[in-house]
Amino acid sequence: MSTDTRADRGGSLLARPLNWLETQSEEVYAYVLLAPAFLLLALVAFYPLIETFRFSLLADAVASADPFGEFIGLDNYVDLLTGDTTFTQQFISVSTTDSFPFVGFDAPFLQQALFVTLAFAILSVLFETLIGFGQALVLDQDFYGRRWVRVSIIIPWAIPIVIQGMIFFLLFNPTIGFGTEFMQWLGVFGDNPLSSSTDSFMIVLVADIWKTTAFMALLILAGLQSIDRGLYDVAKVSGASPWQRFRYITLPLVAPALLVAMLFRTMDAMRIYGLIDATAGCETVPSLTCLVIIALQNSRRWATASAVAFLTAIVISGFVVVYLLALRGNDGGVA
Amino acid sequence: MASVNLEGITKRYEDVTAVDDMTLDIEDGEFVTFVGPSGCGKSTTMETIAGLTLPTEGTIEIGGRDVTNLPPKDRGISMVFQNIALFPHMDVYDNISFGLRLRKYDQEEVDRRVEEAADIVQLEGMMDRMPKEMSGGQRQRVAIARAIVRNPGAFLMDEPLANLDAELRVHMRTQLQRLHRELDTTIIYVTHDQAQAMTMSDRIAVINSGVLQQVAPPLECYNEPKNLFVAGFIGSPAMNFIAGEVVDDGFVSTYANVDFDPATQGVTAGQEITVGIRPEDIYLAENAEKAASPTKAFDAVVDVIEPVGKEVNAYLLFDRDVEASAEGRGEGQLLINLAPDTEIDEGDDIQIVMDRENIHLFDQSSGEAITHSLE
Amino acid sequence: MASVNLEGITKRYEDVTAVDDMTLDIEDGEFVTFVGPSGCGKSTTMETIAGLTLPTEGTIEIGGRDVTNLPPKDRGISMVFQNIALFPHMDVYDNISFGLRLRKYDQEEVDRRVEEAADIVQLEGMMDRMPKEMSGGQRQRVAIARAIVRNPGAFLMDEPLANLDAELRVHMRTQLQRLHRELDTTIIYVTHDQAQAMTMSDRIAVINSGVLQQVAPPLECYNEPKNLFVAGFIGSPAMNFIAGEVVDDGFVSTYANVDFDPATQGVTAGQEITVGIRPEDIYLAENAEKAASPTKAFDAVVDVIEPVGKEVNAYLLFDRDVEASAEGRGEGQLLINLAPDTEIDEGDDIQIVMDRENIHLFDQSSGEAITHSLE
Amino acid sequence: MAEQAALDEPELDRGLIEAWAAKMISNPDRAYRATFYVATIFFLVTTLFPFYWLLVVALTPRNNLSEVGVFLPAGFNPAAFIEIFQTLPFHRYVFNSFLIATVATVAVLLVGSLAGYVFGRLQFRGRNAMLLLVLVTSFFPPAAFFIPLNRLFNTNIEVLRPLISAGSLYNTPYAIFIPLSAIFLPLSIFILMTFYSQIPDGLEDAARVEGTTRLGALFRVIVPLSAPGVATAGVLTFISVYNEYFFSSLMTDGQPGSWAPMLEGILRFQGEFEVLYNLMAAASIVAVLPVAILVVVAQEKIVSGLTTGAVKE
Amino acid sequence: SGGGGGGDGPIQITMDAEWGGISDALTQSLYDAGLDESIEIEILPGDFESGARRSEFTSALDAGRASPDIFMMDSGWTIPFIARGQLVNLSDELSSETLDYVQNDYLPSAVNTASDPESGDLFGLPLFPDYPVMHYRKDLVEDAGYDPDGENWATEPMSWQEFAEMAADVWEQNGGPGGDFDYGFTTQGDNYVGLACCTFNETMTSFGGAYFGDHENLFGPIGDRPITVNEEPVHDTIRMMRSFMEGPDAEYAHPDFPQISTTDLLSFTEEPSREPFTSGNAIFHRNWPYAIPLNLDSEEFSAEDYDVMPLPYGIEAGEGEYEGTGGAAAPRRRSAAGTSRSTRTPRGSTTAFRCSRRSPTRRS
Ligand SMILES: Nc1ncnc2c1ncn2[C@@H]1O[C@H](COP(=O)(O)OP(=O)(O)OP(=O)(O)O)[C@@H](O)[C@H]1O
Ligand SMILES: Nc1ncnc2c1ncn2[C@@H]1O[C@H](COP(=O)(O)OP(=O)(O)OP(=O)(O)O)[C@@H](O)[C@H]1O
Ligand SMILES: [Mg+2]
Ligand SMILES: [Mg+2]
Repeated sequence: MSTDTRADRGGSLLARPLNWLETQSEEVYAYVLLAPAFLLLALVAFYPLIETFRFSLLADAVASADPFGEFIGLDNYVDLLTGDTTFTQQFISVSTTDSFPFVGFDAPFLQQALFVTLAFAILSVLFETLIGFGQALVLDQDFYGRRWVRVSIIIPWAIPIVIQGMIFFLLFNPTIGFGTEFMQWLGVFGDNPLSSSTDSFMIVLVADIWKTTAFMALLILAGLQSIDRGLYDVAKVSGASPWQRFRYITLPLVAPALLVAMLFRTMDAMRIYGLIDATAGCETVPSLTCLVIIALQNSRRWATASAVAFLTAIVISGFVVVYLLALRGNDGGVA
Repeated sequence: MASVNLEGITKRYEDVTAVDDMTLDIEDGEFVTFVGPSGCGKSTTMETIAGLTLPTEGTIEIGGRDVTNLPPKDRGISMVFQNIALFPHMDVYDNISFGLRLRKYDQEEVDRRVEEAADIVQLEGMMDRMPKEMSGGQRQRVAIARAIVRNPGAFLMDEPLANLDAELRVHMRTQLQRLHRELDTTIIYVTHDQAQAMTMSDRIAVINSGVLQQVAPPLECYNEPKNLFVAGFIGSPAMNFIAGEVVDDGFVSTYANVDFDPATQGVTAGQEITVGIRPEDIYLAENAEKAASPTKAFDAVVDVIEPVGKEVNAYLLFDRDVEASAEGRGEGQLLINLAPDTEIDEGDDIQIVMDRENIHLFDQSSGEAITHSLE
Repeated sequence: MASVNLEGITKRYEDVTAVDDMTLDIEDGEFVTFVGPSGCGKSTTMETIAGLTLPTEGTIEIGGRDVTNLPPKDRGISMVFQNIALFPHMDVYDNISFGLRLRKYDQEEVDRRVEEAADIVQLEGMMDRMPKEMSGGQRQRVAIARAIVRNPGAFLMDEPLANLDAELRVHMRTQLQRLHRELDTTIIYVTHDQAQAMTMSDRIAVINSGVLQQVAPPLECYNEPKNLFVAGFIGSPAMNFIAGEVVDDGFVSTYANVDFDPATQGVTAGQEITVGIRPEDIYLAENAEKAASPTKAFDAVVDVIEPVGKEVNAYLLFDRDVEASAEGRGEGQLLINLAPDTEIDEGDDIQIVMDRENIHLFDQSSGEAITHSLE
Repeated sequence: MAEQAALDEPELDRGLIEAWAAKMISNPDRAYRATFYVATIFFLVTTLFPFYWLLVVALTPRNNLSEVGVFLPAGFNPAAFIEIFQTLPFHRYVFNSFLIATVATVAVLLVGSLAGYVFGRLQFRGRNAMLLLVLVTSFFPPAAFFIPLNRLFNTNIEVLRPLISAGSLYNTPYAIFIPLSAIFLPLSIFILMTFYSQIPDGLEDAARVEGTTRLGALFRVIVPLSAPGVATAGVLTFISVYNEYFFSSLMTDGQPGSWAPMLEGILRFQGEFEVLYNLMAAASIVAVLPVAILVVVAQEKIVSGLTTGAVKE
Repeated sequence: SGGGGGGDGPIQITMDAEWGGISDALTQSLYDAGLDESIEIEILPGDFESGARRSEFTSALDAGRASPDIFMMDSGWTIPFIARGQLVNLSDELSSETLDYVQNDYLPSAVNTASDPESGDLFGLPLFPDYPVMHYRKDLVEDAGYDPDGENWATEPMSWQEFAEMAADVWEQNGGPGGDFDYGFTTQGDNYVGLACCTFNETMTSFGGAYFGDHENLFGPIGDRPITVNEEPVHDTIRMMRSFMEGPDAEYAHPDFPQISTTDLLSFTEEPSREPFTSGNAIFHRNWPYAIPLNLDSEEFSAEDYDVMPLPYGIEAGEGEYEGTGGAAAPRRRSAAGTSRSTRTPRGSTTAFRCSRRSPTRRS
């Protein structure tokens, strides 16, 4: 009888290594498949990071061809943490009508940046998650013209940060945009929002929410769409109201995607720079990454810049731990 | 607890009519089983009753209330799904207690009921397993427990025991019957297991291609099938059919002629009929006395012998010339049940008699039953 | 086409041993059915053979080749999954032809084979349905077609007929047997349907809690169960058990004493035994002559009567004082089969005899069978 | 008996908001649709307005910018959309970014799929540590990679000479898409990991028994069934790379022929003194078009319940 | 040749982006000026923004990149490059004739910024300077009763005091804050590099203030200079600016100066501040000469209604405590020169001038 003799037809070049792979243990298999990713990361991420860490242990050498001086251990970090490092630009709010809450003008730059970064990250991720979830729920429905609504909601994410910054810069530019008047009419902003730290912070926040909510919406939508529709039938028959279906089925099942989205949004928000640069400027709303850039570009204090980068990473890793704990226990979870 | 009334329910998918003008009244506390070939519309009917799918036409009443447009949660039902559909993110306890927690029962009550349900389905000690760590049968039992843990007006159960072994199945059957008795709940049940259908149901609803064929108590369906379809579908192994024609003093067919008085049976000479006789109503001629009213003996040849434990199925040919069809029983083939100790071999020539009392006649063109006994 | 040899296969999950040191040789072309209670490890064994899960210990050979570490695709098998597992993004045709297309069969050949397979499972004309547009039984048939469309060395089928109606099941059974014969393929089969297990298999492998209990031809398992578990598991309704003790001239128990010569049966006086007798081996005293070698008559009370079409199950109590246990048969309870026309009512006092020829004795402590007949 | 059972099952508990909604509108279905439309319109307005305003700015002649309105441009100058191609080969910049983003997206999805599959579906020692390592990359501001990468990609690597004329990666598309692929890889790995992990094991098993390798099962079954996730990861990566500026501007000299990215082109409209806002706006709108088209195509893949009914369990 | 591997390729010159448009003409003029035509020239447009250009060169040099061979710097950031030894010492490379020409005929302050402060060696060639000027609406000023031509506004700077009072008066006569003009005066007050280098710096200097005391400290040594921003003249400058924006009565404002603008200044860089002027919304406007042609093109006023004058001064030149302070704003020594890493330095200075609209560096 014509029995199955064709299993090993593997003529293609790939077939042989693939077949070899199949016979390996799960562990070997995993490592082999991870190799391309780690190769890429090693070249472009791990190697530079190790270098950067090495740089952060060296002294700045502003005035010599080699930007790095002798080995000084953790001094750069110590100086940063004790506020001994001074930057060419310090956080100043020239508007006298307000001052930034919690951190004064004279606070060390790192402290200011830390405050701005954390406040921004928490607020932006919070709002983006809520709004993004709302958008995703809308996009999850079946309705006429859905594809266009989807595109519309995703559009902000497709606009480059610089342009997004430009839009909001122009909107709040006193002679061009109507944003300031509108906000004043709402009783929120002072005269020159773009030079007031508080107002600028809000502008940056809103601009970021406007843009990156789409990111959350897109990812959450994908999560929603992957849920087995049959489970809703079961829940309905079990007596679940729409809210309960959301609470007990949708939310837990979309949680992995949601957490991934939030995790990366948080990390991204904590590295905010481009948007600030394009609207209010790093001087008005300094973030941790602003510090890195200032040290990197304005004064060629690359060792200090490296140290700030690592401090930023440490702060971010603190947040990430929270997510990892949340992801634990989830399918495909981390820890 | 709740009557269920279907009135002219039709469900059409694009090019398939899954349920066709079904009208069915299920009484409060009744146990009705839907049976029918694969794809005949059983699950679709269930889903319509549950409110998971809206009927294209027709109305549904549960407990006397028109629920056609009510969402499932307000219909007071619970359901075991054919595809099991456990919540993959919840462990067994959470799956079972889902409906209770939705209703904010207090913890103690939830625990008590879950324990009880787990006990019924014999899943004690598995409370914190996740669905994907369980075997097929275990999952199915969780699904059953999830349905019975609540006390709704009606249970809908779509093949709840398909993946369970015989012993568990018998156990579950008993338990479901007990539940049914104790809670006096209406149960609508789908099964492909004839034994289940027979033993559990108050009535059986036989469906074919979306059309209701007969709704009657199990034995009535068995003994007095309304038409050829029901006759062939109910009973396993299935009834034997012989195509024939009514003559003045009985019927004739290529292989078997039986004499009876057409007048008393409501047939007329010349009518094309199909004769139906169940395997257990055919006896070896030597045991003719076991038949209540044996016919004359016919010759037959033993084609295949199939022992099934407590009995033996023998496939007979009326004639050595009949070609044994590879599948099912063709014209001129018969299946009979024999005691396991009967001394008989494949190829033997034997003589058989039928029990006139259990010979069914069907009109060949309409398929409708004419009589269920020639006595 | 290929023998399958399991050698000391053990599969442990974190805290469950799903398969425990299983050694089993399946011959080329043999049809072996795995039976056992839900969760006993049938599917796990199948998955191990298929290479979907690696055994914790042990080796597997297929066609004489050690395949323990070979991926599924190189094992020359095909499988019907208990959970069906159709590719939801492919229509029926694509699902069925998936394996063929992977192997780059030419289009014509693919078409021909798919058509043939669809024909066997009676799914003609459904080729472009998506899985979610089909009924449970239809999906299962697609899964079967997907497996049989290839001609592998061995088929693994995990409850392939669970969702099919009786008629289709018989049809599929015949088809599978035909395939088995024609292709001479090894088939490993899981079913909870005793009739399937009995009629189709060359041998039945009875598994309990991951441990192989008995591997033998169906009738041997039925007639000579190796231990209490097999005796109780094979046969539906199940065997009746009576706990007793061997005395000098037979055994005694609370309700029934039978005399025999312990010496000829390899038991000794004082040994604790369990007596097993199948329902069909108990007769009403008035029919005692039907028994090959009737015992003396015992008194009993009819507790429940359950008609199941061609026969009637009667639950008896040895004694009016015995409390009928709600589930299963407790001590002092018996189930017997009666002809449907037997005139008997619940509550009747009756007399029964057992057929000594079919009385099984088991050692109570080890559960091992001692004898299968007292003659 | 019957009554008691009825008591057994209390009224479904209604939340506060729900009770309110139920009271407010007797027909919940209509209320639901109404909320839905209100939400949709609200989201549409809020997301589209700034974009619309960008169009208003683009259409406003350069010197009228201060008179630009909320809804209407001050003047009407569609010529800006032509001017952007005359002033610069802006299409070339867009092409550069489009090509680089496409290649990077394909690379990321491919490499990310392998890694996502491993992390999502396999158990092996060191999984968590390696996953963390992937994540660590994202802790750092992109600037942290810059100095070493700048040195690396400007190094003359003799081996590369036959391939790349200059011998270094500077001013080649590789210098852009290699680091960008790596930088956006972790996100994709995580996204794909979550989606791949949710595909029922049974389907992979079935594919493997049918004769695929595990990788075959990945690409024939798992990936198609994770289409929403894959499409999303693809869209996110594409947009990120397409719009990236930091690396891409530093790895080229800004010439369109040197693979300078789209944003570089847009920024060319910005002098130190004179900023041609209208041209920048017009250019951005043009630059968004390819992405919009991509999203239209990709969203077709974001469909619901792909795996519904796949397995009975 | 100098750069890593620049041997066979063309000489690459990075200017700012505006030069990109005239690269062909520029190349041709270099050949016309005697450059060997076998030497290929490629003009690369650098970033528009000075800071971005600086970091681009910093990282290019750090990575040892082959290009560019010549690039354009801003006077504000020549010194670090010189100090790091990353530039070619032109004093060693150029002929003495050329050196003499540069050192004698070029504006001395411009040459200074292109030389090593310690050795005096030349590392770059000055290209062009930039002066801030006060753009104003002559028609309105005249309508208000002033006589710019008669008072020689075009050449004689006035003091900030005089200017402010005059501006306030003109503004007032046109309706003041709520009237036809939103601003009497616009300048750049945003928190950006232009404020530090120029707008604020020039005003502060004209009041006698300084960042680091005397002029010689401007180029270092970093970290070792007197910090002098916390002194009276600097305070005065800031308080004056506050008065301009919020009026003399505002907190910390200088009581002697009137309000001539609004706090919008705080968000203005060059373009946003010019915009209201060009569109007829401001009367006075501080900006670079680049704004002149733009203003001349304005549809809101005709060319003869518009003029420019030097920036006002705080105190008389030389009265300040520090060297180089006081008086009207000095030219911003912008774009000090292409600094060559190649020995073959083209003499493109005048050609560049002819092709672009900037004023030449040479004393005229
Ligand atoms: N992933 C897992 N983790 C832990 N336990 C498991 C897992 N998979 C299966 N088991 C357990 O292993 C045992 C054997 O499971 P298996 O699926 O082989 O049973 P089965 O004989 O096929 O049962 P059924 O007839 O119910 O399908 C069961 O007790 C089950 O709970
Ligand atoms: N979504 C759908 N689109 C099109 N046809 C469908 C759809 N769902 C079900 N059908 C068809 O409707 C018919 C009835 O299906 P149903 O599931 O009710 O059958 P069933 O009686 O439950 O069968 P089974 O015993 O196999 O589960 C079948 O022919 C099926 O193919
Ligand atoms: Mg069904
Ligand atoms: Mg199983």
